[in-house]
Amino acid sequence: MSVFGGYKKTISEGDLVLAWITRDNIQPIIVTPGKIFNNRFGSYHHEDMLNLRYGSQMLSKTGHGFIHLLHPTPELWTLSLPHRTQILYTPDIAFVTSMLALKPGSKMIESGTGSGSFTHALVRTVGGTGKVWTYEYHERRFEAAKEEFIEHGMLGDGLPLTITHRDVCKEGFDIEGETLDAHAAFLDLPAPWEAIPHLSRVISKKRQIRLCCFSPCIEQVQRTLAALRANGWSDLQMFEIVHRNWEARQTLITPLSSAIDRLREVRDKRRLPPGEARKDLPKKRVKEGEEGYDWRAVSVGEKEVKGHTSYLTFAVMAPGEHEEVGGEGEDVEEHAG
Amino acid sequence: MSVFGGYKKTISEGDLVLAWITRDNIQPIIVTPGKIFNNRFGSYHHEDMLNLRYGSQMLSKTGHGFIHLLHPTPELWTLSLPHRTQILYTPDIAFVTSMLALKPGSKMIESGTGSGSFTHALVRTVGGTGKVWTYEYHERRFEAAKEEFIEHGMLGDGLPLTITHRDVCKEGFDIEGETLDAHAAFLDLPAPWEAIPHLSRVISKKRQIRLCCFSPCIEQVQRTLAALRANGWSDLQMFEIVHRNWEARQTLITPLSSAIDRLREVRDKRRLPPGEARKDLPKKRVKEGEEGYDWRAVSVGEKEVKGHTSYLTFAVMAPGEHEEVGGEGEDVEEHAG
Amino acid sequence: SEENPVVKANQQLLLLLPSKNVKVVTVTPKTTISLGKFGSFKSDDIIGTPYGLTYEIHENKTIVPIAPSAIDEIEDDVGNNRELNDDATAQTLTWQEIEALKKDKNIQGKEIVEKVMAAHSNFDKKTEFAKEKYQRRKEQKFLRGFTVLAPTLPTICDYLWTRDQHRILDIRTSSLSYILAQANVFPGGRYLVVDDTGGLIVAAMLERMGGEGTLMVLHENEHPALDVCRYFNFSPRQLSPVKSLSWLQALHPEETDPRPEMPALEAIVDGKGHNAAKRLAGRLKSWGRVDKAQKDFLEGGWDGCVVVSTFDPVTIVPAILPYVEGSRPVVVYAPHKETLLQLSIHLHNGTKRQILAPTIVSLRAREYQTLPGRVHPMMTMGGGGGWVLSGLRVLPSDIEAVAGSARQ
Amino acid sequence: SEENPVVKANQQLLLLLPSKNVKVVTVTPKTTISLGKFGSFKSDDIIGTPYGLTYEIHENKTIVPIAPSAIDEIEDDVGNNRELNDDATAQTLTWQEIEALKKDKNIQGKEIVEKVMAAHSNFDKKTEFAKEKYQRRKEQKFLRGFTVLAPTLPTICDYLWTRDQHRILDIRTSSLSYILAQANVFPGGRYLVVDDTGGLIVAAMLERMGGEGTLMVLHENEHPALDVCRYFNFSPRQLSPVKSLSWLQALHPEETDPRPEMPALEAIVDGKGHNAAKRLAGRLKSWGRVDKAQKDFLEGGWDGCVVVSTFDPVTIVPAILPYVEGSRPVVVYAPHKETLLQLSIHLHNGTKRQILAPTIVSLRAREYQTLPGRVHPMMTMGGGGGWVLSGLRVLPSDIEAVAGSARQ
Repeated sequence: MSVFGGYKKTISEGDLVLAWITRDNIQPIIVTPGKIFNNRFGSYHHEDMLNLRYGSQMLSKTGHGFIHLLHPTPELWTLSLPHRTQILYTPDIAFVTSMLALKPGSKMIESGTGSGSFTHALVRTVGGTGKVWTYEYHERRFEAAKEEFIEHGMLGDGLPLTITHRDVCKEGFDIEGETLDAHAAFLDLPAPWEAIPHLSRVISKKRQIRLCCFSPCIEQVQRTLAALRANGWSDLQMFEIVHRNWEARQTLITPLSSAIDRLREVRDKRRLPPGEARKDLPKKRVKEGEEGYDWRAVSVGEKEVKGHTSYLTFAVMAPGEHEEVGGEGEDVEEHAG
Repeated sequence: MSVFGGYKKTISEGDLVLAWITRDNIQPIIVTPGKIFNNRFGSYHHEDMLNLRYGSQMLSKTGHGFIHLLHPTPELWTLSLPHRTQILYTPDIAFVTSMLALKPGSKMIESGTGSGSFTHALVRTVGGTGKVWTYEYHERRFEAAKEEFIEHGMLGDGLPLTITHRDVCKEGFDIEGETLDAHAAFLDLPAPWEAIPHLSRVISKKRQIRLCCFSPCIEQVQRTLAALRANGWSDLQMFEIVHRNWEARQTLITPLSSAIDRLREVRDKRRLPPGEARKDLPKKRVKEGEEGYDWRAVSVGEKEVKGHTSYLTFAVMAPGEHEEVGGEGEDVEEHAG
Repeated sequence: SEENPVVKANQQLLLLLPSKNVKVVTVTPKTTISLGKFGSFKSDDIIGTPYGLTYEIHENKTIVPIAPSAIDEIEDDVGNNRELNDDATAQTLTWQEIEALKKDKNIQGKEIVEKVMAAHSNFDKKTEFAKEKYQRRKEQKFLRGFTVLAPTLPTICDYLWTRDQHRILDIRTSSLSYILAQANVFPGGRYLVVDDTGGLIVAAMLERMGGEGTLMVLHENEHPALDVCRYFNFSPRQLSPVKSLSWLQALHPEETDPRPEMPALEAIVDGKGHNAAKRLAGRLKSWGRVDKAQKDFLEGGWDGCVVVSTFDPVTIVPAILPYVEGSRPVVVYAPHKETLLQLSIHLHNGTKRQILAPTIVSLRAREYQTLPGRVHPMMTMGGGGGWVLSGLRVLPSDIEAVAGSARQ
Repeated sequence: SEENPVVKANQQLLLLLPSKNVKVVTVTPKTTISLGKFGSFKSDDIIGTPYGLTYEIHENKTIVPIAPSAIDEIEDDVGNNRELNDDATAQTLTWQEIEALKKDKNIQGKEIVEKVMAAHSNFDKKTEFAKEKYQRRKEQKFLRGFTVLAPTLPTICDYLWTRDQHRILDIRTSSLSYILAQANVFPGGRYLVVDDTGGLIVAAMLERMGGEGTLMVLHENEHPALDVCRYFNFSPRQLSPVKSLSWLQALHPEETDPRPEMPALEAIVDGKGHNAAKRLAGRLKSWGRVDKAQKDFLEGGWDGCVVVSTFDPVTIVPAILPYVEGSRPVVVYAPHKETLLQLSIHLHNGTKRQILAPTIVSLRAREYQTLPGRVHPMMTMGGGGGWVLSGLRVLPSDIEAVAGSARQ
């Protein structure tokens, strides 16, 4: 059982721990006695982590800084990934998982693997009785993902995950010696319309099949929709997940009367003969939430809002026979019924 | 001066008054002594409106209902229009006005006139020193708009508005005997790319020109962008105005302890011998904001959110010579620099 | 691996009607299921068939599977067909004639649509697109048939939201999915849940647990309200993780009645002995269930908690937090952001930061029209969807001992 | 009709640099304007030219108008070029070599870009699109030149927001435009305004008034803070609607100093008479200005009020509402929704519903990437934008007389 689909209470040697420094800085650590984790606020000895409960706040040796030692979850893992690559984030992952009706026992196709952030969530959700076949075209990325999956206890004999180095657009999804009979598929590819015709060979004919294509540009969605229609998919739906993070804050409530009082003060000072105490009182700096002041609870949105991740195109294949037909659907007439 | 660019204090005979029943029901009235305005809550005699101040609450004869007698503004007029037609709403109108840098003295082209909701705002904004040329292809809609503009004192000798019955896609924007030298243009047309090539003849060459195309579908935007590039427009920007209305409400704060208290009550009642008073106390209905209770101020979004109005595509033409070139830009190569 | 799901006898079934409304029916064997103006059919004809098929109803309640239409949307209200005066007078068939067609048992829905379309005087003037739109509108009106919907979380959530959004505290698929992800629900986990939506949250969590682990439901009345679970058609195994305690039983175990005592000898000898023994057995079983659940709850170390409640979360979260294990998620939903704002400030000030970086998120799934050449976001979208606060329970270095002792 | 606007001597000018940053310069005649690494040019070369032209800077500070690029965007971070290992090592020119190119006065920016592109070892492997993107990135780095921006409300608002969003209370073009519409600002109107953004709101209103009407600025300090107006380069006529009063002068006119008296005879005869007379004239003029503004304000009948303030609007709106005419807009902006929530509840409970249907609106302009074949909403967008409450002042039938009397 991978640590991404199970919990431990305390930290042992060799465990993967996510060290939370800030929301934007979460570092994975394999606990190795003798090693030291350093950041600019302090040093943390791995052996001091042993037998601590997950979730513990750990003070640095100097006592100035601290980190929290967190248990891995697919969501935290996604947060910890470097943001420069194109990652699937939790709001999209969560919605796709529900729309594809994934649950323990589901058999799922994913391509490409990419950073593996969705793969972690998939493995967690389908559990020990399901299957996940993930395909990655880019060789270096394939190798990195494979290594990571093994390290995370997700890939290996008897485990539900399979990773294949493959250009599914050209070579399809078949795996030698295996009947996939998949229940659902997720395509995060630059040209999903090239992969869609290959799906019919590997999806179950005994049930309703669900598909999601993840595309950043609207032109990709348009070609995908045409290909889906041409290949017998129905119930086409397209969504964008619009999400925003908010933090709670308190702001000082300043009544207009305080402005009027200060104007009076200034006026009265000016009326004094020149030379006499005219200097302003220093403004006191008030700490957020300090007693003796009126505070209003307000919500403050993130500074940098994620304006768009991708468009999510969903389609369904009804149970029954579905032949390889239609190609990429580029010749489909506009407005065709 | 139209009533849509000036204010009166009190109501006189012949005035246009907007009777506010609810936010979704605002009725225009031309005050005509002898007439009666009826709605299902009561009757209101026009002559009783005379000399009332705008903004007055007017009670019905029976005293059961009331209306508010409001002064026309372009924004209220837009709200009063029947919602079944495609109207430009204030959030879009407001943004377009700023992006096109409209102000008193601006010379503006609009096509089509449609419901006239934007025209009202334009006339208000360009003032007595500006110009608005509006074009409408649909004959019945042209006649209705013209009549309405005259009734509203916006159209007539010496006034800044001109309305023309015209398919601008085929016939362009020229008006005989007039040099338009327009500063800005707004195209709310099914195929703006057909009208774009005609603009160069009627826009000023001595200044920067701003254009906005209003299109509900993304495919229209894509063709519009191609046509703009082919016709020498630059600084292409596309926006969607995302707006949402909220109302303030108060909700009761119910602590968990009240659930525990009730569970105790039920338990104690059950311990009584059968037959003895087991009936529940009637639940008291609490009025929103009633004293003696804990209330939390919350904001409640509209039930039916306007998910989309249109895409707003903006472009700029640099000062200088701009020839009629490029056509509709359909032959523009994708990814061309 | 999961079995291929089929319609079972006596289950609750969601049917999509040509009007795009969803109707819930009970599949009682050997009965006729009526869909009103959309026709009737025999329950036995769908038992054992897979979800997702679309049927047309023919004569004698027979059903015939038909291909789902690839374009099954009606265009949103975009005024691109402005030129046409599409008013009622354009239809040359009278209302009575159409009614007669509908009553003629020999004419199928598709045929009526064709006749109606042919009789539309302006039909030729319409664009191809508008024609299709018109046809779809008429099909909605005259077709007899239905689609068997799979009981998925989005389908059920949408159905409940449309029926009564307040009953489920305005929650939508987007927020509910996010809750399941943030709470890290998987087979074998042990979760606390507060669910005042009638069971939607419990059902969603159960579905992801696959019959393994523990789901402790904390409820406000004497019994948990889990009606919504029935739409999911869970097997007994899928339901097995559920345990439950009322708030009184959970937070004030000392007030629980003691183990029922043996009845007095008289109760057995007066002739009602058998009933009294049965009653006692029932009371003992119930007491045992509560006792076991209480021990479970108090043992602590829970793998997360999900709170979707009408009670103020400021009074709920601190009460159950000590029972949640370190580094496990705390996820709270509320229909109003302001409720979570207060909770967040309370957590920050009041509980020595036992929740790491609580964040409030709003999530909306913005749907687009997908018609060819007409792609745009839907012109209207339902409001609602609520707000989700999530964070991780952490163990501050200075209160580690205290936190531990609360859960011994 | 408005004159065709051109760059004027001594004005503040916003220049768009190749880096896409905006720089503000003062166009002092006969000087050199420096844009740092983007070059220098002579101020006289742009005085009298229209806004909106793009120039490249050549040798000897000469500027040459160039065509604005139709595609002037850099693609947002969409990972569509995943196959390419686009790291620093792919560039075969060293940093020193590029620096040398940049220092060579005989080589224009465009040429440097070409050389750098030619030296990129992987350049041929890139897609056409990626090549263009790469070229634009390099142009940003090496081109010398600028675009003269017209001082429009969106341009100035964006510039100020980027420089210090808190200074302008987080307001964005979308909200500001909506305020102007809801407040029904037009030439000749009489408006009250509270502006704690340093003058952005006042400037936006002045622009729409075209020099006609009255704009009464109510301010917290002794003098109004209207610095932002300078970016708009208003003519004296455009500025003429402004009048101002401090809150003390507006709400407590009884505390205003009496009309300055004639100085004592000694002040004139002791030789400083001239200065004293001048001072007196100044004080008289200032007193007269305040006195006139007070009479104006107290007369009431204002055509609307716009409040964008750091003070709690719950304490502002009721104080000025009596001076607003019936059926005229009351528009309040706040960076946080909760502030307006309190105001709305206060108006509902406290002031006998003198504001009709106050509604809180959030407005965001969601920008899209417009590159051919790559249309999608921007991957990141700035937060902020705030909230706008608007309603109409109305006269409830039972307090009509009272409302009237408050404004005599």
